[in-house]
Amino acid sequence: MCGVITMAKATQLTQDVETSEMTMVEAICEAHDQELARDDRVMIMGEDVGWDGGIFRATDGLVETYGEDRVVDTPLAETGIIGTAVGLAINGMRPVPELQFSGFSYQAFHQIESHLARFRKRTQGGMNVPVTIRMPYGAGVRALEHHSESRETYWIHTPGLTVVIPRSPQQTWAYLKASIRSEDPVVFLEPKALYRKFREPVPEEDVDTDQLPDIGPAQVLEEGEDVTVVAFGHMLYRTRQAVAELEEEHDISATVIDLPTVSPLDSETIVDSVEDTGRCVVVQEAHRTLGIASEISARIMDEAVLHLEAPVKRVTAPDVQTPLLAREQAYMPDVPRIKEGIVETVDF
Amino acid sequence: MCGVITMAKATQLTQDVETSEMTMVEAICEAHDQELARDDRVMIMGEDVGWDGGIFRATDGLVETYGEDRVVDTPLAETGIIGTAVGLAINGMRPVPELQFSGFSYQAFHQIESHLARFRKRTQGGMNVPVTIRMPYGAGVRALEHHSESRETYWIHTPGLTVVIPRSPQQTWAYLKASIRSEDPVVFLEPKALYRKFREPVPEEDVDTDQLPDIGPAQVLEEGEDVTVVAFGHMLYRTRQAVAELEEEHDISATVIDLPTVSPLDSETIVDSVEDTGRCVVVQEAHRTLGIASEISARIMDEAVLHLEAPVKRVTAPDVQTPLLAREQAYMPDVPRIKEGIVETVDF
Amino acid sequence: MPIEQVDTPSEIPYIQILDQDGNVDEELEPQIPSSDLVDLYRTMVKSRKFDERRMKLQRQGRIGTFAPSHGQEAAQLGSIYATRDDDWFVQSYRELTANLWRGLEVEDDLLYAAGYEHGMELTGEENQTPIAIPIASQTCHATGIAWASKLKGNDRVTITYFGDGSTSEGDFHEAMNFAGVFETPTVFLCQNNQWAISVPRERQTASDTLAQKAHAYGMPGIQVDGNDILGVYHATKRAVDRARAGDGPTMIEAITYRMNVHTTADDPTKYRDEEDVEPWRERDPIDRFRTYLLEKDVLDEGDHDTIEEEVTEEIAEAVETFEDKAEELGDPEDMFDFAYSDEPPYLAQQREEFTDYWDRHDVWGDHHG
Amino acid sequence: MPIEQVDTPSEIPYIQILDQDGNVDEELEPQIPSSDLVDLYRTMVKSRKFDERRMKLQRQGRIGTFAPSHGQEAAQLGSIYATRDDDWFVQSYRELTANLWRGLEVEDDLLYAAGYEHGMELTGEENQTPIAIPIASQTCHATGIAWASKLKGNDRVTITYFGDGSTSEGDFHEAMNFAGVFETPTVFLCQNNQWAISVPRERQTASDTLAQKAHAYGMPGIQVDGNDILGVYHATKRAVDRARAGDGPTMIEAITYRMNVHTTADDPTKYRDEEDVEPWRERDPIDRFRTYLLEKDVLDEGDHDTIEEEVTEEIAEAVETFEDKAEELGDPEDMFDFAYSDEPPYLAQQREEFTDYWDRHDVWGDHHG
Ligand SMILES: Cc1ncc(C[n+]2csc(CCOP(=O)(O)OP(=O)(O)O)c2C)c(N)n1
Ligand SMILES: Cc1ncc(C[n+]2csc(CCOP(=O)(O)OP(=O)(O)O)c2C)c(N)n1
Ligand SMILES: [Mg+2]
Ligand SMILES: [Mg+2]
Repeated sequence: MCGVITMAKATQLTQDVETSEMTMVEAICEAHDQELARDDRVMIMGEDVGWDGGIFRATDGLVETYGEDRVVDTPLAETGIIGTAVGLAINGMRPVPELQFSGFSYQAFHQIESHLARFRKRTQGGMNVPVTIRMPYGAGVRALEHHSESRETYWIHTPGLTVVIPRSPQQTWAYLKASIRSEDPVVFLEPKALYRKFREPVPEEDVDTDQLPDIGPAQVLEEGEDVTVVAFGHMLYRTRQAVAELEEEHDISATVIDLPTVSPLDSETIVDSVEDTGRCVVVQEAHRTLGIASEISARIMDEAVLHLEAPVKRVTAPDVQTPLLAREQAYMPDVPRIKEGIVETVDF
Repeated sequence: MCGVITMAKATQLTQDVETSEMTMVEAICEAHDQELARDDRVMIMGEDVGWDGGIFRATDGLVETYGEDRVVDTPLAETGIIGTAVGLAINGMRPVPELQFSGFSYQAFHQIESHLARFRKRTQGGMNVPVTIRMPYGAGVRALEHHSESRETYWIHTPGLTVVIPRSPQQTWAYLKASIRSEDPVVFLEPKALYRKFREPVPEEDVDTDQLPDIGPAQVLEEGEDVTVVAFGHMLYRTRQAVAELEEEHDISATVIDLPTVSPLDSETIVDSVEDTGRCVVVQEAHRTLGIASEISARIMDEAVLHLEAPVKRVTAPDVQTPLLAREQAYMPDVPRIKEGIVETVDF
Repeated sequence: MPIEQVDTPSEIPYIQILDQDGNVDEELEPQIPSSDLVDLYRTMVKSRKFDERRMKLQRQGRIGTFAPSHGQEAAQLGSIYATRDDDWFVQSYRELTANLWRGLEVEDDLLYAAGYEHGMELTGEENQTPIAIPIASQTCHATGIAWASKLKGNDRVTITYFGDGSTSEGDFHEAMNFAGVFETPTVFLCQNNQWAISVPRERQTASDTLAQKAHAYGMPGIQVDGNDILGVYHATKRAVDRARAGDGPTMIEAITYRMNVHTTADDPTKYRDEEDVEPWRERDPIDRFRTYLLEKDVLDEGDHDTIEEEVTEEIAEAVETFEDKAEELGDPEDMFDFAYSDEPPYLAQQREEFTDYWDRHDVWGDHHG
Repeated sequence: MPIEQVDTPSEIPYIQILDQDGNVDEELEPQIPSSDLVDLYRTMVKSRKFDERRMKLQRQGRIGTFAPSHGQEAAQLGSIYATRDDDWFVQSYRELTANLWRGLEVEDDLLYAAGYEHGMELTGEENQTPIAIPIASQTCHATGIAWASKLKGNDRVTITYFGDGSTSEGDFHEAMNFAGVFETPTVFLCQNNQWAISVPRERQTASDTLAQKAHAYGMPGIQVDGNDILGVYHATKRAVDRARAGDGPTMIEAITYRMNVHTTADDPTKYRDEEDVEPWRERDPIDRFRTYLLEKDVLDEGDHDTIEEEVTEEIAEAVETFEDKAEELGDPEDMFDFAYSDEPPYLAQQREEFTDYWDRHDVWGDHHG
């Protein structure tokens, strides 16, 4: 325990809570722990989530506390994990499966697309499948092939799914809890480059659902006049650094919008801001073609093109297969690349 | 046999060839037949492609001609189909697997994303996997759940894949042959609503590769002044009807661009046209968020926003799960909806 | 030591109680109350009659594609009858007979087949899942549902249906393996109807039996004559009792035959001879059961006709109800319903855009194709 | 008739030729030329040494994650030695020993581990596939490759490697089933090293043996002591000969142990006791093979040290070559290469955009994190 804070920005909390400084991965573990304690329908399942504590330690120590029925080491089979999670949810549980890396979620793609995302619709609202699938995703930890992709597009383009990508320990804690309590299936993508990047005070106690953020709305983190900069997850972290440097170096004043929920996408907040600033830069780690930045650009085209003083700029990875680790830093947008994108847009 | 034609538009043919009137599905069968005859590395594989002749008859009669080794009824297992096709291709074959409906391609998603799309990259250009996966896709034939989706986005967003969607019997014949001969893996999405919609003269004889279209470039089908309309596959068919009616009813003159290859996307042709017309409508059957229309809109934003006299209009299905057959016609853009989109853009 | 044999399980019992001519094995004959026997018989007849009626409706374009149960009535009914009402029923898409036993309304089946999600409305209270079209995908759900029952400490069993072709899918493998590892109370009921569309059982897998696949997951496998309702009941009851007692899953291979088309979109003359089908007509599960019931004096000669008339009448009424309901469901706006538990603003905006358009155009016919 | 037993295959032979103490079963002892025996031994030692060296390089941050072979040298080498050079080798990610036998250059392994695709350059002429990370996915390729050999009418066999955990994936199931149906000349070599990261074999599946899973696909299954290079050779040779003769696939379960971390990202102290590992030290495949070779006078006492020195030297040189090569590969532009056979215009434009940026910034270090 390290303090008491109010954290309205990241978490929607209005009540003060005991916190301690945690990394993102510790915040995940803490959120798991609280939700397991709160609701005995919640269960964690996946490869190595039990006695190993998860290969990133996101479930560390939980099997010791909650036992093997609630923190389950499964066989090595992603379809089986998601398929049985759907069944568990149908029969009253709230499974929180971990897929070890998002690059291995494709093994379960059909269960996600064909069942998880459709069950509610198929049964006319009668049968919910409240499953939260956690997946570490994105580059930046010097991992192997298939361990560094950013493919949120696949899930965003799948109607019926909610897709959350948190930016910080606090936000992760809050949104993971909100996701687990949501009636909708959630794909929870964790930017593993941030897992241990920094610490924040994270509540050590459970809170009521009304203290947790609504899943959906974008969050305006900073208000500025010259340009609207949109990002989320790992790239938000880099974006804020870029914005800070630009403010200092070039006196650029930016509105910074975070998208903790990339689907459903809250384009209203972005469009409103762009109507004011007339300029927009979207930063994503994914490659360019049909990344979320394309959708944001298209929505601004729909709603606010007449307000634009510069084209919407997409700062993204190139349209190639994610390279192995030697090139991963060159592949991802970095702070200077983000700065160039913003300056270009402001100077347009 | 019904005549001799030159078909530069759809097929790139410069030589005259014997043709007969065929539906799209017959054109597929004809192309299969010719490629099987031409190159004994080519083989067809999939569920019910043999003695049944394919559930849509796209492989009708082929097993009788080429035998069970080259037209293979596989077990009911999409991962197995694509996974073994990758292996067959590695060892010198040119498999043309059929997945029975695109809605069942997700069972093989990981083999497509993790191997088919990456093998060439992974081996530094050394090992190609020339596999052409055919999948009937899209709505309009009163089929069951999972049989009517348009999810080309999944493949377009996967670097390393070529994605072809033909609009007519001629084009299907030409592009299927070109795809089978391509060194790159191709996802060949067949708009099943067009399978038997109309007939066109289709070559009954094989042609040299230089007579087949390049995979990649967009095709300008009509040149007009008021607006650029982009479509492909089934929606192109409806779009041309809409454009014809609008020309007649409102004297609107439209450039019509077909995208037989939705990935890699030839945005240059579109951007060039929009620089002239100042207006663009993109019609797609898929739901809106992160459909190809979003990417086109974003690229126009990048390259030609200053030329726009109206926002780029996306005429699409709504962002919901594809409904069952009673609502499929309401779900897909129809001729009046396309017309409204164009008129709105022209009148902006 | 050099080479020794490892002991692995290999037992696969094959069960038949009513033989092809309707003779019963008295030792194994289950004690089923007469009223249940009549209900079972009526359900089989209704299923067969409704299949015929649906076929006509489909040919007339009044409903879309469906997969008939014809020939598989005993495999479905003997097995579902071995479960309790509060057991979970996890279907694929061919289980009309089992569904009728579980209380499916004929009009709902038609509504669904006509393309209205409304026909598949479920609340979760029915202890059953909706139709699952992606082959074998439902077997994973069945393992999960059974697992949840076990975790919750209740004694409900989950039975799931799938075909011979379904055993080739990875989903089947993973569902069976999870069931074995977590010892879930699941009964895997494979209707081996010899065909997966056009692909015969022999080309689906090189395994001698489908039942023996169970051994790869540490569970027992049973073969049963799937056209023998008593045999299927017996085999399933054994598996259900075992599951309920906490002893884990079982796989049953019910050997039957798809007498009709795969679905109404299929043309079997392309790939199988009428000769292949012929011997199976002799093994008709309804005829066989009737012989038994007549022999047993549970039915008499006239009863069959009465039952047939009654169910035909019920079906006719249901068809009318279906058509009235379908008429009421004209408005396509409901495609926006149930996408999320709370409609996000962007979707609400689209709902407005589309309903506005639909209000101005009559666009949900086929005529704009 | 009532209940009868169906005959299903159940034979699983267990093979061991060199026992834990290095005693050989003379009847089964394969006749391997002495020079080959020495080469095999050298390869095992080199593999072990290189594993140690890689581990240090990884700890120093000079390469990324990798999966050591330590303990599994005999399982890999006995099996790959039973194949011909023109047979196909379809690996997963732990097959260092088999790769060394096939001619892998140590510097290429390091280059790949350091994150340069260049280390995995293959032309297709090597009759092997690159590292496959998605578990069991390569088994489908192996079936396809073998199938192609059969179609082309040549007699090449395909051997594929995977772990105990891999048997749980749908890909394994579908690969095995296709192999059974199409009778492909594939040898499925399962290295049962008892662990899938932290999950022990017993929790991976309820099947008594992994080998018996073969029966679900109509193919033979064999168990072998995976730390006995002669036993593994014998079992694999049997399977390879069978495949080459056109009699179809075989699955082999080589029982071995993962002596080290799963990968360098793993910490086994979290989930297994040193005690679990201890008994396996006695069964070390290299020690056992050395005893045999000494006994047989193929090696004498001093040879081991000489070999160790030689391979250590080779490795040291390769590490230098690797570092020179890595240095040369500074420019990240090559991430644009090989995406398509012809670069589309849009990508060419991006190539320009990115190289322009990279030229102006030194951005491929970690420092911008
Ligand atoms: C994943 C998947 N692939 C393909 C299909 C198309 N399909 C529908 S039914 C069927 C055959 C199923 O055979 P079987 O499992 O034996 O069941 P049966 O229809 O005979 O009852 C196929 C291939 C599908 N529905 N799902
Ligand atoms: C589809 C997929 N899921 C998860 C992983 C992560 N992963 C890598 S190795 C491994 C365990 C593999 O165990 P096993 O098959 O026994 O092989 P071993 O590593 O023991 O050689 C896991 C879960 C992966 N690489 N691919
Ligand atoms: Mg069947
Ligand atoms: Mg292992």
